[in-house]
Amino acid sequence: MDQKKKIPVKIKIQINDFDVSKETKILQENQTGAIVSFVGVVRGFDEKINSVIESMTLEHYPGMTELEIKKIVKQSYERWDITGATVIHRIGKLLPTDQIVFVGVSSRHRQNAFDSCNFIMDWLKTKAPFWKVEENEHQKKWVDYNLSDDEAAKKWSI
Amino acid sequence: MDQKKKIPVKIKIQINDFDVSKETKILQENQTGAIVSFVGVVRGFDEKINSVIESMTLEHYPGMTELEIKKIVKQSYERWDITGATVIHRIGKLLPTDQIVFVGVSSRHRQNAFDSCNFIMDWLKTKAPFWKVEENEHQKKWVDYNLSDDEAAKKWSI
Amino acid sequence: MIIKYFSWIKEHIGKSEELIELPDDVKTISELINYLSNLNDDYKKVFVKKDLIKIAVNKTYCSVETKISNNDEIAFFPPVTGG
Amino acid sequence: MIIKYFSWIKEHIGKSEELIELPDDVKTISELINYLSNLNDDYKKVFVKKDLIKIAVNKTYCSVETKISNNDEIAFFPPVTGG
Repeated sequence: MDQKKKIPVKIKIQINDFDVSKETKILQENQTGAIVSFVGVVRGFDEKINSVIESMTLEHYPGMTELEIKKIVKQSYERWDITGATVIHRIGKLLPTDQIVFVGVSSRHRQNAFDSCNFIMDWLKTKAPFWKVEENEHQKKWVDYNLSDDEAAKKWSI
Repeated sequence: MDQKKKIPVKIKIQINDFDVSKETKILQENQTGAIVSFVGVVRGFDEKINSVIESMTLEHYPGMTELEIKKIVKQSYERWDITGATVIHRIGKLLPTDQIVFVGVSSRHRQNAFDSCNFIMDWLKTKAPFWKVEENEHQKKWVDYNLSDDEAAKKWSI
Repeated sequence: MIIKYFSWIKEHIGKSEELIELPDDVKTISELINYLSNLNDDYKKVFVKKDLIKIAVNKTYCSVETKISNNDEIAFFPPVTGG
Repeated sequence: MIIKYFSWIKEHIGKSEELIELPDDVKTISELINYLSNLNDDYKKVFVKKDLIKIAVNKTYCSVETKISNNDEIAFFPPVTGG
């Protein structure tokens, strides 16, 4: 694997929504055959605390977030033969069914696209400095982290 | 696993293009947290036969195609806890960078969405009766099937 | 019986579909392949590549041993290449 | 030295950021945590939950043994919950 290879990487932290079609199209180019994308969505109910979610607010650590995501994407394209990667993460206040995060990876071969997208999501979940607070009329609750996210990241053994 | 569970399943074989944003949005509902989608795209060069692709034409076996895709999707939702699945496959003449296929799966948990989308693609590649012919000014060539696709499908051991 | 052909098989045989009256002694896919192969060289040239041909009866995958009747829809096609 | 706090840690301490002059005998994150915990109860209540706190020096993850200087930007935050 050529350690110096460069691929088009787009990383955005933004308040605004994103357009999945537009982002998928950007990842399509002449020699790409496969694009795998992940979209995370705000749920209307938190089963762990048995509570309705009316809104959610996301904060992050500006600067460190971008650095961490860059590291994760770099590991991904050093490990798999991919042709492009995009990570968009929203911050601020979001409502149920709103889109939170987009991770898209393009590759000549579909399994590389599946694996590297899955890898980026697992690591983003455990490394990128975002925090969610869930809100309803009765309370405001910072989301507890998931031990299962640590386990998910470990399956890539790096 | 409840063998009788029903989830929203959309299967379309069509000449027209599809809109990834629209399809992703349809898969979002109140209790869905994760949507994984795959988009397959026409490439401009076939490395196996070292030939430029100017266009590609897809034919299929009407009726059997839909039946086979239904079986694959059914296996997927009997195996993983998913909340919705969409498969759209285009037929007819397509050009490089055109979208060919969309497979989208929604779930409460991201790994289920990744695995079932990956599973559906692997099985669609080996079971759904579509055939591609690649065209350029010098020749028209039916695409040979990939032994590696059979191997990919086997990893799910069913 | 309706027989359908797809992809390069359709092109080699020169038609996408045909209606045949199944002879009484043809009771399996394997026997149908022999019967067709004896009709003319176009069929013969296709069916010698038996290992490259997939078969469906009434839109469901089947094997050469599958029993068939005159009401069935049979399809011969190469391994699929969609997606 | 700039210290940043996020999520519930920010709320418990009552600020998202502060500028402090690092005492000469505070040379590691661990010593900084002790120093802050002795300033007042808000810090103490946060830092007893040491196992639930992640640390970054200059926007890179680090451990409690990491050496620090007065020019560094330190951040304390809970395990991340984005995505």
